[in-house]
Amino acid sequence: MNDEIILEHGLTLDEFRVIKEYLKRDLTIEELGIFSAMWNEHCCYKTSKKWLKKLPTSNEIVIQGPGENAGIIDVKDNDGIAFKIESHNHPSYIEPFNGAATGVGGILRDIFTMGARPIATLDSIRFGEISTDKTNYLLNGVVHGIGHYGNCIGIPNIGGECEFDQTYDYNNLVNAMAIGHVKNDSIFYSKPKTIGGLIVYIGSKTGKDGIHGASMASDVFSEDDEDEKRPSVQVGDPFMEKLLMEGCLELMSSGLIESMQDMGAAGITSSSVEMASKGNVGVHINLDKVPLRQPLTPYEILLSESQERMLAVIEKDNNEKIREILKKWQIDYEVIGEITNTKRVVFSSNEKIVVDLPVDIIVDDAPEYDREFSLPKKRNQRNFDTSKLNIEKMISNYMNNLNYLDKSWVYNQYDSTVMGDTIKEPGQSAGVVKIHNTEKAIGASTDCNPLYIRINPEKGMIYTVLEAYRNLIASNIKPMAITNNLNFASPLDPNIMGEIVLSISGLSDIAKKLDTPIVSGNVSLYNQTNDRPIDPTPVIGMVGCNSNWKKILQNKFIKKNDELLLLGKSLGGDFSPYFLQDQKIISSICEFNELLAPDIDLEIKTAKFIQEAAEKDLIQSSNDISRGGIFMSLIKMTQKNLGFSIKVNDEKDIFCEYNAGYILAIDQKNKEEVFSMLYKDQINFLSLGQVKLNTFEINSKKFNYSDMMDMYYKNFYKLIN
Amino acid sequence: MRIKILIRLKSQILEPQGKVIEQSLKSLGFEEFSNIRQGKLIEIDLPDSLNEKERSEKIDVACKRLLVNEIIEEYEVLG
Amino acid sequence: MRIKILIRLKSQILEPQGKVIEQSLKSLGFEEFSNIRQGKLIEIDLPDSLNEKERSEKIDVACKRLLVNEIIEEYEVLG
Amino acid sequence: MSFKSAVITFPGSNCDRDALTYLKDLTHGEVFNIWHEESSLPDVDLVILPGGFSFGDYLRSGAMASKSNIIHDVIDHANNGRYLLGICNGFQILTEIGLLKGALIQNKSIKFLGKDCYIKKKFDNKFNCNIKDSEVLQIPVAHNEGNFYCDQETLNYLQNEELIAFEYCRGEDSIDDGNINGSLDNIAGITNKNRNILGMMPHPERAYQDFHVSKDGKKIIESILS
Ligand SMILES: Nc1ncnc2c1ncn2[C@@H]1O[C@H](COP(=O)(O)OP(=O)(O)O)[C@@H](O)[C@H]1O
Ligand SMILES: [Mg+2]
Repeated sequence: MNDEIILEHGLTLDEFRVIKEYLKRDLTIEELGIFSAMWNEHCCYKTSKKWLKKLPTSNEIVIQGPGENAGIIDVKDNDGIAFKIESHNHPSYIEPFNGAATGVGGILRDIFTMGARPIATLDSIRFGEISTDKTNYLLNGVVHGIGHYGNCIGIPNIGGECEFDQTYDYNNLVNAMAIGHVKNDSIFYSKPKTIGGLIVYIGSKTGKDGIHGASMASDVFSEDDEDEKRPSVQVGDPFMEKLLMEGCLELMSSGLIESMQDMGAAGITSSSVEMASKGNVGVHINLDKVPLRQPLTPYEILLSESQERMLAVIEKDNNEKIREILKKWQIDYEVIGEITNTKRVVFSSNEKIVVDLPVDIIVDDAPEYDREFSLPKKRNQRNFDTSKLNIEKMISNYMNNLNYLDKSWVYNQYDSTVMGDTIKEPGQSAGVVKIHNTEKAIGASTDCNPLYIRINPEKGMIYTVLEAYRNLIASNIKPMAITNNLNFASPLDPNIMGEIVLSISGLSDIAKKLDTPIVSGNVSLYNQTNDRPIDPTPVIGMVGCNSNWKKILQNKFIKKNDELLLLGKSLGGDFSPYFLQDQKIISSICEFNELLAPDIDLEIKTAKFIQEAAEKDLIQSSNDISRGGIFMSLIKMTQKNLGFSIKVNDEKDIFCEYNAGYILAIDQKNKEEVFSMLYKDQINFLSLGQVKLNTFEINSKKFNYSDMMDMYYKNFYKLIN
Repeated sequence: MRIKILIRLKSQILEPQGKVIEQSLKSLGFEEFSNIRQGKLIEIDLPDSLNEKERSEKIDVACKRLLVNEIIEEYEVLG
Repeated sequence: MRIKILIRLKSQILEPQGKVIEQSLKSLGFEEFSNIRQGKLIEIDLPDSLNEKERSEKIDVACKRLLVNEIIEEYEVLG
Repeated sequence: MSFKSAVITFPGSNCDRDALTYLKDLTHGEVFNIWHEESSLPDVDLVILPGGFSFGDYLRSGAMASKSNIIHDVIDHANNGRYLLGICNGFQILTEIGLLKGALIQNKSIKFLGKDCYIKKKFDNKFNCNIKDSEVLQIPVAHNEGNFYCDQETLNYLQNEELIAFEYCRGEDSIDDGNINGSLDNIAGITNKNRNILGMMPHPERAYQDFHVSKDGKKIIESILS
């Protein structure tokens, strides 16, 4: 093996030396391919592992934490919720439609591999400055791809995020999350049980798709090598995935298979190695048996990332019955190997053994790095001159910024009502679906505040989690657990490594305080093009439940004359990063003040109050306050000609960010009771005003209701065209 | 004059439609039809004033810039 | 042999995709491109053992039975 | 005598479960789920062809499903004067079979459209007889090809024979004219001449439960049962 080949496979020479010393022989090219895939950041988390271990991953509701295809939490009565988020950043930059589509396909397989039926998806997508044609092309392709795949399979999209910032000009982010429902006594794991069990291949035929995709995902790619190093792109076939999903769920409920693993990144290699490692067994696979779409070398079969494929382990006796079931769904099915007791991964082709490696070295001896990191510098405290801002100007700044506008251009391309159980569609603070045939509602939200995290990764991460928390609370969903997708630039840069370390630490902190463990996740590093790193973007997906869907709160105004209450504590003009950035007071990251300490106690106390009041049916509707402050929160609450009239002391404050911020709409007849609850809990609040028909009034200044609605609902369309 | 651009996925790229159409045709009794792939047809009017060379250059540029995604597609110009 | 079937929407039907492509091309400076319409290309292998007449008959039947919806589409066979 | 109904599942159907639940909840009668390869239908009053992406909607939406084994019996069922309802992909399948006139082409926005739309009834039939003329129904749509097209002669026929069941209209918070997909004459749903077959793009089965945004979808089944 020459150095060049080794490096091309994304391994360092040191890493290679470790392998060779262990094996005491040279490697076959296929074996090198396996290490390339398995020792890649994407599969073995060599940079982040040390830090990820610090995350809280269990409590009494966690059935399955990180380590399986998806995490699972217990929502009582034998109902479990499986969920996970995953990134498809680089593939979506290269080929936005297919890259995003296969991202959705992959995360759905993670869910149904565990025996869970997917019941919802969310997507968190970020793009560069919209003024470039490239961004427009990426936005269109990505949204089309996500919609195409999810719509076709028929899983409702219930929410997500869509943000624009020049930091993503050359590295857009596409994170897809899926949620599934499983009966807790019927969960499937990837761990095989029987020595001599047959390894079977289920799904699409294998082709040249995405070979080297996994190593590519961790390479810093430079702008101009787009054409040369471009690996062949993965194309998704959602129709096939629908058949595969139905077929697999039928197989699992028939009790004919003992374990299952999807072929994700690094295809058959990683799925079979993981199987062997989980079961502490060996695998022997005959590559000649793998169903192929076109002639492929053993090397290519091992590394192909063709989509819509599964690996399962079955008892010999069930072979024919399984074949029969899958025939109905017209899915390829082949016995390709068996489980051995050798603790080795063996692949053969043409009567020759091409790979023969101990599982240990691939998995347990995978490199783990403790990379150097630096801490952010102390910030000076300053006051900013906001005297030039008036209310019209502030409204206009937000209403001409894509990040504040209604995103229906995006989510109207998604089917959000299929399956008939959607309670809250995208466009509200959290998406909510009912578990079919039960009274339970499951809610979820994805969030990230990259600017906060840039200023202070640890506190910023806490703010991010608290935003998701508020999104769920505003719907009266009890937050239960978290999945996370750590999108960062190159960890070889100590500053960026510092962002990784500190934001994981912040995540760990807040997850403990809220008792919302991290049950699954994904790491995407090297989101960087030349010397342009992305802002730290650790996206979290938070999931929760309310056992009675009738108690779910809407975010929209329900009727006129309801009283509007403001809860929470303003961060104030000098300490609201998005306010300062988007009102164009600050343009450089170094000018921001240190973030104020998040008031976690207030968050928890306020959340308790809202839950209690909602359970007593004392709240008509509620919305959280985030980017854009009270002002944007109120706009999102308007519907069907219902507007508002409010009075505030400080007009700038309504555009600022908040700790524990919520707007509640309360029926006048419940005012007394709500107030007394608030006094009792010692929660500060303010009566802001009332819900009013066709009115948009701030401190007696009237704005035209339909003009405001037009701006909020239509400007996104205008700005991207 | 009206020209036709035929756009197809490169042969190594998965084309899910063709296979399903093929199966459907087979079940209708069209056994001899095989290796079916679906692609795109784009038809465009170009002024006759352009000479052959200008025309083919313009089309090539348009294909590369917008009409064809060369990462996964290839094209052929007719007419 | 491999044959191509070109399927297009009938000319009186508005074909929105083509309109969008035309606009994009115009904004990229391709002013001369007009009347753009997008259709489908279906490519099929047929056994060489069939003679010309058999082949074209089979294709016609397949088009009418499945490949083409004659309420909205028309087709042309090449090759 | 209790009302019996059936829902056909094609490979790629994804609203079959929704349609089954809808029928069970609203008809309180027996409901069958039939796989597309089966050759015969049970004796039922109503058959629903559900929404989804049958056969991936590859080639054309509904085209391949219209050649399924079960379709012969579906046609017989309709020819016997029983009710047949195609929702979304089901509507597309009905036009591909030829049981309904016209065709559904791509939305004028060339984008998938998933949101609530507003419709009202145009001409009376058994599927909408419980709905008042002025009533505006709010029902979700979710489709890429819902743009109804037919030639002028057919359109005249649909008008003269009063076969247009539903048309798109403005709702109380519409920001446009309500014709969401470019359909000819705002057509959202049509029947056959005998008025026992209805095809419609909006999904009534997603608008009938207490937690749905609207319950207007109930009215279709209520009309049939009345
Ligand atoms: N990519 C997306 N996919 C689905 N829904 C989205 C997407 N982007 C935004 N949304 C929806 O739009 C709404 C507004 O989003 P956002 O402005 O981030 O507000 P919020 O502060 O309530 O999270 C949310 O309900 C969200 O679910
Ligand atoms: Mg948010």
